[in-house]
Amino acid sequence: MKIDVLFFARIREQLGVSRLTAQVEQDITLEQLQLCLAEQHASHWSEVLGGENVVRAVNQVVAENDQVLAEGDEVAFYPPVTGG
Amino acid sequence: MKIDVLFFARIREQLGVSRLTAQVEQDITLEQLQLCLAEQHASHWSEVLGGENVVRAVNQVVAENDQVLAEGDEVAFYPPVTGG
Amino acid sequence: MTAFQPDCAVVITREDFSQDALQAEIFACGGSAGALATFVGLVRGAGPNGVIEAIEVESYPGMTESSIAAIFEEAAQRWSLLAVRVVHRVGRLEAGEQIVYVGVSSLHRREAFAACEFIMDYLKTRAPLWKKELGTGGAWWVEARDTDTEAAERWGL
Amino acid sequence: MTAFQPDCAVVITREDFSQDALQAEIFACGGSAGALATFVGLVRGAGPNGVIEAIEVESYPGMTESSIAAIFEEAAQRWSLLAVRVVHRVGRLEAGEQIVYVGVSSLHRREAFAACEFIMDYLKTRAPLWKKELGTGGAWWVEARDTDTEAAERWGL
Repeated sequence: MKIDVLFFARIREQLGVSRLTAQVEQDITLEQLQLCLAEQHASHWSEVLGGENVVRAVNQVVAENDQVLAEGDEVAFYPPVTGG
Repeated sequence: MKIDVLFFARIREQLGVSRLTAQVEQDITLEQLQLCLAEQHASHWSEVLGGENVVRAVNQVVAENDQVLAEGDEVAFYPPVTGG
Repeated sequence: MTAFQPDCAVVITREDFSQDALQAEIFACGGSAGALATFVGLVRGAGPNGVIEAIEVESYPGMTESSIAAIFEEAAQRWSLLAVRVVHRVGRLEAGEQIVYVGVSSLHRREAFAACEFIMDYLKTRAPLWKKELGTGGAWWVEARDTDTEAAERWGL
Repeated sequence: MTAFQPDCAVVITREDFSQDALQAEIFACGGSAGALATFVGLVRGAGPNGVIEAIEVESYPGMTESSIAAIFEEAAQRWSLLAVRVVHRVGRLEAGEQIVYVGVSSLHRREAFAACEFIMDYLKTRAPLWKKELGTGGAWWVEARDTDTEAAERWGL
């Protein structure tokens, strides 16, 4: 299945990409998606995406590691926010 | 000695006067001034000026009963404030 | 407590005011303000006594200004502030009109919010200002509210 | 908790804003507002890393708006509010420029102050928005501040 993946701010800059489409197996979890992305790309992806304070959102709602993904889901990785 | 006396808001309306000059003895206290004013005027002055929540200010600073007055002092009587 | 004295001013006036103009004045005071908290109070069209057409606001010329200036000093002791502006209107004000403006700038928002609310609580309970409501059923002086007194007591006012 | 739903809106934009215009919009929402609490955040000209010439603000189009709309619902559960407006600018903003506006109207001031501060604490810690400071010494992403996290935790955010 296909998952839309978005990166923001520092993470976007560190990975050098703002958006990609990941081709993954059915019913993987958010944590498994993160491992897939790290495997498919350069070694620093693992460190950047697995960083302590990285926030993950699925379909624009903050999500946890064990959330199961579905075809067409939009997943975002972003650093702690600093708005206002 | 002469004391300037001011009344505001509900108290001004109840007494029907906004300002007067009181001729009183030297070194009287704020409480004594209040008794003098009540004696010199209609009977409801005692009730109005002695009301529970009446604020008194001497020279534009909130004052207590035992404050001693001096020639030319400005004394104000006013109800609880409702600004803002 | 604080070395820096904020730029403070109070105006008691019959005239209306503009937040944009007051904001420009506050930010012209210099410093490196990151935060501005403001409050505007309006004449409500209804109250416990029914429909309110307008209010009349009375002040104690001289003491109103000096007591508010004193509370600026107190606020500047408690928080690190850059600029403070208070405008309080007097005279007849129709329902929906602006009554009061409090604007406080500071480096960070917590100080600005706290000082703005502190000054409003002072204006409600200690500054010599009185409101009379003019309604369809007559005219009456507004009674001091217990919730305002409690709000002021939080600060030890 | 509250039967009345306040009129709420959030705008994420490159454009500047005016307090007077936003205030007019808030008071046009009806109800009998007596109180308006507002906050404006500005680009500071200096920070822990030295002189700041400008900032760049990044958002997550869609989620930024929807997450702020969700916090409006939360605020309306906690306090009785009449109208709420949030404007957050994105893109490059020079030192001294406005970044964010939060305006909350209500019958009485306590609700307006509390909800305004609550929404600001949310924007600082949970809404997907990021600031990059562009200084004479380079460019750096702003780090989340512990004091902001603590402020948000007061509300259970």
